Amino acid sequence: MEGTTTETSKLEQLWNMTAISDVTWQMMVMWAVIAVLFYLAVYRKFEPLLLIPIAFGALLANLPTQGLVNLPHGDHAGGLYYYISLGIEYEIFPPLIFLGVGALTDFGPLIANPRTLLLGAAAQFGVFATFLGASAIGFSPEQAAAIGIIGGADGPTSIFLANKLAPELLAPIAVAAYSYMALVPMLQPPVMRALTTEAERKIRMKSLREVSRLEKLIFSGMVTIVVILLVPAAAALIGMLMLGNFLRESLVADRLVKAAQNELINVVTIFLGTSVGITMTGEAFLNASTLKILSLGVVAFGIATACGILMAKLMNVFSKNKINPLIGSAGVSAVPMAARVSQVEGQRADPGNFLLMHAMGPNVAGVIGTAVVAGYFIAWFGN
Amino acid sequence: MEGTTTETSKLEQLWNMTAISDVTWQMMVMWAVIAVLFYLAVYRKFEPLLLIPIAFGALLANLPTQGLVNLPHGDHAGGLYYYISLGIEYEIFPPLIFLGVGALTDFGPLIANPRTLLLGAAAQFGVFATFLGASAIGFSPEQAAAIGIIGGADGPTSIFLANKLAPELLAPIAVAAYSYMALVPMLQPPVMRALTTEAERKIRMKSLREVSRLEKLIFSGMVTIVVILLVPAAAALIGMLMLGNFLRESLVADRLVKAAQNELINVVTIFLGTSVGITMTGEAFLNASTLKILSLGVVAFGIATACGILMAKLMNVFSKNKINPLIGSAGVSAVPMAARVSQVEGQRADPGNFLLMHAMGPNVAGVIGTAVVAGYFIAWFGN
Amino acid sequence: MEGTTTETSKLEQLWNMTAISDVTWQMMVMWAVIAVLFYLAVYRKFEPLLLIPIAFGALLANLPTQGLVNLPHGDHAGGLYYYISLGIEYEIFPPLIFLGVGALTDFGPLIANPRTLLLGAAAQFGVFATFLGASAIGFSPEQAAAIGIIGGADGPTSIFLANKLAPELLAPIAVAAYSYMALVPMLQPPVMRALTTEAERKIRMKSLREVSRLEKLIFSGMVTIVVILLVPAAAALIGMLMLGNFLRESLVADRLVKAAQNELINVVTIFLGTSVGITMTGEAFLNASTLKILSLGVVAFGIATACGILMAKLMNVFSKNKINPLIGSAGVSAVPMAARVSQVEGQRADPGNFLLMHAMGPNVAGVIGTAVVAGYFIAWFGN
Amino acid sequence: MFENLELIGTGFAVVMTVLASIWGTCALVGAIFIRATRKATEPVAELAKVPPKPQVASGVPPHHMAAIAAAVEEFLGAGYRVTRVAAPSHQVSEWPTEGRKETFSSRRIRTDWGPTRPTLGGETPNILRGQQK
Amino acid sequence: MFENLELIGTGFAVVMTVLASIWGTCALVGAIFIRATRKATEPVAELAKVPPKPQVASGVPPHHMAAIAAAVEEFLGAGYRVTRVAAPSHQVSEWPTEGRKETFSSRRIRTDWGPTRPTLGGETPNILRGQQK
Amino acid sequence: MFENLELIGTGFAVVMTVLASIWGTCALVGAIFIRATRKATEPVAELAKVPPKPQVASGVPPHHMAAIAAAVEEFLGAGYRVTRVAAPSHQVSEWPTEGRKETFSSRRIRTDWGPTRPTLGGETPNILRGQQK
Ligand code: NA
Ligand code: NA
Ligand code: NA
Repeated sequence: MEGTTTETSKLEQLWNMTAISDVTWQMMVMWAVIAVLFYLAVYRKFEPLLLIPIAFGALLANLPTQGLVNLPHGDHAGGLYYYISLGIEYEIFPPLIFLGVGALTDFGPLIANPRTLLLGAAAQFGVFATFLGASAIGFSPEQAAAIGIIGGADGPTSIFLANKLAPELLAPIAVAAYSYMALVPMLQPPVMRALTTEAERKIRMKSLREVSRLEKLIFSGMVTIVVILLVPAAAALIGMLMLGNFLRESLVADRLVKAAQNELINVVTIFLGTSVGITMTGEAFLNASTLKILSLGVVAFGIATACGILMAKLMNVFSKNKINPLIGSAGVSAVPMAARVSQVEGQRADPGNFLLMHAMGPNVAGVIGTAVVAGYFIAWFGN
Repeated sequence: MEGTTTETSKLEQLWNMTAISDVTWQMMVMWAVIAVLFYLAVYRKFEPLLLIPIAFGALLANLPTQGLVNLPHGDHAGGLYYYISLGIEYEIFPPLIFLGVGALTDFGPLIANPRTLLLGAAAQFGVFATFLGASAIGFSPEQAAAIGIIGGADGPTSIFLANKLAPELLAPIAVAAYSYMALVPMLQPPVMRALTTEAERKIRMKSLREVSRLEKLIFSGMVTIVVILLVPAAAALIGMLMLGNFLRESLVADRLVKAAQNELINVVTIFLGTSVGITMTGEAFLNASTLKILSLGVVAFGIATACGILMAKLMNVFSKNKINPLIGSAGVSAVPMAARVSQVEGQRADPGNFLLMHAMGPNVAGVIGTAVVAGYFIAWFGN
Repeated sequence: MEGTTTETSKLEQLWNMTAISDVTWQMMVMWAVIAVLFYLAVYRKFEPLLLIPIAFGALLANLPTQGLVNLPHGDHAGGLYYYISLGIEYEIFPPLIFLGVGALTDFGPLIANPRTLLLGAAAQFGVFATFLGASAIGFSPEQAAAIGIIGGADGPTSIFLANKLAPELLAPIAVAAYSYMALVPMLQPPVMRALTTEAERKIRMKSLREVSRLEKLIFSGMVTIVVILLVPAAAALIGMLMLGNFLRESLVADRLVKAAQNELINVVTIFLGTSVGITMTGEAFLNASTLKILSLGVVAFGIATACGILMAKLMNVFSKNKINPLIGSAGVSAVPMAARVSQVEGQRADPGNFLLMHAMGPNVAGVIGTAVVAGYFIAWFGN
Repeated sequence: MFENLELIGTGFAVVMTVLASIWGTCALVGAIFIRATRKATEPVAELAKVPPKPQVASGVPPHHMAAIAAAVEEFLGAGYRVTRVAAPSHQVSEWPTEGRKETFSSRRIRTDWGPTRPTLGGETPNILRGQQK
Repeated sequence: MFENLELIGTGFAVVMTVLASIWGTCALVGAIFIRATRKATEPVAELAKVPPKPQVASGVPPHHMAAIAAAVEEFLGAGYRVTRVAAPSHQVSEWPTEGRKETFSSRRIRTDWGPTRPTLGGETPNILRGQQK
Repeated sequence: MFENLELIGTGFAVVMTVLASIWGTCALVGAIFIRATRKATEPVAELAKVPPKPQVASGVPPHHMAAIAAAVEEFLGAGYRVTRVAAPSHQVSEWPTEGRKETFSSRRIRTDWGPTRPTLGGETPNILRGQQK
C-alpha cells in the first residue's frame, strides 16, 4: 500500500470499501421481512424480548458487514458474532435461560395436582404429529424433529434441539417458535371451543392444597433424577431448570436466585436472540423450507392444543374429580400465556370460575415434557 | 438408522436410551450424601449460597447424564459443564470472587490497629500443621498443601489452590472448607475458652481511630505491592482482592463496585459451586481420602484458632495496650463469622464489651494471610 | 524437589520466590505515573470508572507478578489476564460497551435537527489532521491512524482501533483518550472563545420539535443500514450501538435495556479497563512515543473543537436558521461533557440561553462519526 | 415411514412414561405430606373447642391497610387504588460476603445528606468520619 | 506524504458523505412525520375555538406536586426542595418469564412481616401458607 | 519429613514476614496521618474556647429522626422500631454514560401515570410528548 498504487486503483479501492455493490435482492426482501418482525415485536408485543434481538440480528445478517461474523484466520480475530454465537453452537445459552426459567417458575400447582402432568405429556403429541408431517413433505428425520419441537412452545428448547439436529434451520425454527408463542391467545381459543361442550367449560375444580417448601425441594430433586435416568440426553436442560428451581424454593439463596432471574437471563437473552438472528441470511431464510416450517408450526400448535384437551376429557372418563378440559390446552407450555388463555375461556363460560392456578399445572408440565421430547430426539438420532 | 434395524434392536436401543442400567451403588450412596448436604445447606444454613450449587452439581455428577460433562470430539460440542468448568480449570472464578470480596470488605479496622495483622498471620500455622499431618498419613506434598489450606477458612483460595496442586481432591476440599466455615460458631468457642482466662476474656480494647479515604487507598496499593513483591504467585488473588477494595474505597466508582459486589459475584458463585460439585463423582468422593480430609479439616480449624489466640497472648507480654485474646481466633478468616464468635464470647464474659470491630482486623488479615500461604505453596511446588 | 536439594539451594529458591530482585527502575517510575493517574481519577474525577481500572491494571503490570499474564503452556493454565484480555484481542469488549452506550443514548435532539450531523462530521477533521502530524513525526500509517482517533474522543472506539492497527500503542492511546475526555472542560473553552464573536455566542436557537417513538426506531435502523453500506468495517461498533438504542426506544424491552445499561456495561468496563492497564508495562509506556502521543492528543482535541465551530459558522452563511457556533465544539463527542461545555459557554455570554439539548445533536453525531472514521481506517489498511 | 411411526410410537410412550413416573412419585410424596399435615392439625382441631387466644395476625393488619389506603387517597385523589402492600422479600443469608455487606455498608456514604445508619448511642453520627481525607 | 494526503482527503470525504446521507434520510423521514403531525393537529386547531372540556391531565397534577412539596418541607425543613416526582418506568412485557415472575412472585416471602400481595377476597392472607414445612 | 519441616519453617516465616511488613508500612503511614490530623485539629482546639456558631448538622437532624419514628409508630403500632434512616449511597460520577443517563432518562416513560421529571417552567409536562404513535 506504499505509493505505487495509482489514483484510479485508489478510487476503485474506495468504491470497493463501500458495500453497496454487495447488496443482493434477497437482502432487500429480508429487510421487508425484518420490518414486519419489528412491527410485530414493538407494536403488537409479540415476545419483544426475543423478537427484537432476533430481528436486529437478521438486519445485521442482511447487510454486507465486515468483521462481524467472519471466522478468525491466522493472527486476525474473528468477528464479534463468531465469538458470541459460540454460546449457541456449544449449547450454553439455552440451558442458562432454563436456569433463569427455573428460578422464575413455581411448580406448586403441579405438585398439588400431579395428574395434570398427563396433560403436559399429551400436548407433546403435537410435536410427533408435526414430525410425521414434516417427514412426509420431504424434510430429513433430523430436520423434521427440530421442526416438530416448535409445537412444544418452548423457545430455548427449540433452539437447543435445532442447533443440534438441524442448524441450517435454526433461524426459521426460532422465529416460528417465538411468533406462535405470542399468537397463543389467537391460535388456541377456536380449537378449545370446538372440542369442548358448554357444560365441560363450566366445570369448577376444587381448590389446590398448599405445598410446603420441603415438598417443592423434593420435587426438584425427584424430577432431576427421574428424567435423567429415563432420558439422560435431557440432562442439560432439566438439570439447569431444576437447579434454578431448587435455589428458588430453598428460600436461603436469594442473591443467586435474583442473579439467575435477572442478570444472567437478560444478558444471555440479548446474546441468544442476536445470535439466532444473525443466522437469518436471505439465502437461508428465503426459500420454500421457511414457508413450510411456518405452516407446520401452526399445525403443531393446533394439534398440541387439541391433544391436551382430549386427554383431559379422557381422564374425566376415569376420574371422580373432574378436570375442566380448558386447562388441557395449557399443556403446550408457552408459560404463562397458555394458562391465561384457559382462564379467559373459562370465565367466558362461567365468570365465577378461576382456572388460572389449575392451568399452571399442565403449563409447567409442558416445559418438562418438551425437554423430555428433545432429549428423546437427541438420543434417537445418536447425537 | 434407515429402516434396516429390526424391531428387537430398536427396543434394545430404547432401553439403552434410558440409563437405569448405568446407576452404580456409588451413585446411590452419593445421593444420601447429597441429601445430607442439602439438609445442612437449606435447613441448617451452612453457607447455602455455595453448598446448594455444590450439592446440586454433585447430584448431576451422580446421575448417568449425557451431554453435560463430556469433552468435545470432532464436530460435536462438549457438555455444558465442560465449558463452565473451564472457569475453574483456568483459575478464573476464584479471583473474580475475590474481586467481589474486596469490594465488600472494609479494611478500616485493620488499618486502625495494624498489630492485628500478626494474629491473621499466626492463624496460618493451622495450615502448616495440617500440611504436616496430611503428609504424615500418606498424602503427597501437593495434596497435603491443598488439604492444609482448608485451615485458612477461605473458600475461593482453597478452590484455587486445590485446582492447581491436587485437582483430584477439589470436591472434598471445597466441601470441607465451606462446611467448616459454617461450623465456626461450634468449632471455635471450646478452643477459645480452654486457652483463655476469665480475666483475659474481659479485657476491653480502646476504640479504633478513624481511617481516612486516602489511608485506605494507600493500604490497598501498598498491600498489592508488598505481597506481590514477596510472594509473586499470590498476584491473581491479592491483585483482584485489592482492585475490588480500591474501587470501593475510591468512592467515585459506585457502578463498578456494585457490579463487583452483586452481578459478578452472584453469577460466578453459581458457576463455581456447580463446577465444583460436578467433580464430586462417587469414585472421587467415596474413599478413605475424603474421610481423612474431613478429619484433617477439623484439626486445621482447631489449630488455627488456637494459634491466633496464643499469638494474642504472646503479644500481650510485650505490649502495653493489651489485646483481648478472644479476637485472635478471628484470624482464621471465615469473614465475618469468626469475628462474630469473638464478639459473642466476649459478651459472655463481660456484656458491656464490644469486640466486633476489633475482631474484624485479624479477620480480614486472615484473608490476606491465607492468600499469601497459597502463593507460597504454588511457588514452592514450582507451578 | 524430593530431598536431594541442599539447604543452600533451598534458601536461594526462597529468595527466588520473592521477586524483589526483579524490580526494574522502569517499574518504579511507572509507580509514580500510576500514583498520578490514581490522583487524577480519584481526587480530580477524571473518568474514574475507566482510569481506576486502567491504573490498577498498570500497577499489576509493573509488579513482578506470577500467574497473572503468562501464556498457557502444556497442561498449565494461562494467567487470569491472559484470558480476560482476550476480550480486547478478539474485539469483543468495545462493541459490548457500545451496546450499553446505545441503550443510554437518546438520539432525539439529533433527529429533530439533523443538520447538526455535519458538525459531528466536521469534528472528525481533528482525527485526520492528527494522523498527518503523527505520520510526519515518524509513526507508521497504522500507528498514526490509531493515534489520530484520540481526537474522536470516544474511548471504546479508540481501544477498538488501536487493538486492530497498533496494539503496541494500546495503553498510551487509551490513557490519552480518557484523560483528554476528562479535560474537555479545560481544553475546549479557550478555542471556543477564540473562534467566535460575542454576537455569535448569543445566538438563540429555536426549540426542538418532538420526535416520536417510530421516528427514533426508524433512525436506529436507518443509521445501521447507511453506515454499514458505506463503511462495512464499522459494522461491529455501529451495529451494537444501534441495537442498544433500538431496544431502548422500543419501550417494550425494559429488562434487556437495563441489562445493557448496567450489568453488561459495568462488568465489561472493569475487565476492559484492567486489560488495557495491564499492557502498560514500563518498557511499553516509558518512551518517547508516549510523550508524542500525549502531545498529539491535545492537538487532536484542539483541531476537532475548532473544526466543529468553523463548520457551524460555515453553515450559518448558507442557512436562515442560525446555529450557535458554540454547539459545534460538541461534535467531538466526549458525551455529554462537551455538550455541557457548550451550555456553560453559552450562558456565560447570555444567561438566558439554553444550548444543552441543541448541543446533544452534534455530540451524539460525533459518536457515529468517529465510528465511521474507525471503519474507514480499518478498510483502508486492509484489515 | 415405518421408521417414523416407530419413532413416534416409542417417543410418545417415553414422554408418557416419564411424566407418569413423575406423577406417581409426586402423588406418593404428596400422600405422605398430606397425612403428616392431617396428623399435625387433628389435635389442634380438638383444642379448637376452647376459644383460641387472639393471635397476632401475620401480615399487614387490615386496619393498617385501610389507613394506608386512606392516606394514599387523601394525597392522590379518589382515582387511585392501593393494589399491593408488600414487604421486601429479601432474606439475609449467612454467607460471609453478605455479612460483610451488612456489617460494613456504612462506609459507603453520600456525604451531603445523612448517615447511612444510626449509631448505637443514638446520637446523630458524624457521617464524614474518616472521609474528609 | 502524498499517500497520506490521499488517505485524508478520501477519509474526510467518506465521513462527510456518510453523515450527510444520514442527514438527508433523516430530514426526509422527519418531513413526512412533521406533515403527518400537522395534519393530525389541524382539525384539532379548528375545534379549538370551542372551549375544550377540561382534560384529565396526564402526569402528576400541579396541586398534588404542591402538596407533596409542602409535606416534604414540613418534614425536612425549608432547606430541601423537591426536584423530581417520577413514576417508575417499568413496563411489563408479555415475555413468558416476565409473566411467570408476575404470577408467582408471591411465593417468595419474608415470613415475619406481611403478605407480598393481597388476596382477591381482600382478607389478610396467611402468608406462611405452604412454607411452614 | 525433613523436607516438610523445611517447607513449614520457611512458609510460616514467609507469612509472618509478609504480614509484619504490611504492619510496619501500615503503622508508618498511620503515624503520618495521625500526626497530620493532630496538627489540623490543634488550632481548632484553641479556637474552641470561643463558643462555636451553631453548625448545620450533617446527617438527618435528631428531631427529624424523632418525627419519622413517631410517624412510623403511629402507623404500624408500638411493636415497630426505626432502626435505620438512610440516604441512598449513590454518587453520580462524571462518566459519559452516567451523564447520558442523567440527561436522557426522561425519555423512558410509563405513559399512564406521571412525568418522569418536572419541566424547567414548572408546569405539568405532556408526558406523552413524542410517544403517541
Ligand atoms: Na412445552
Ligand atoms: Na484465612
Ligand atoms: Na467522536
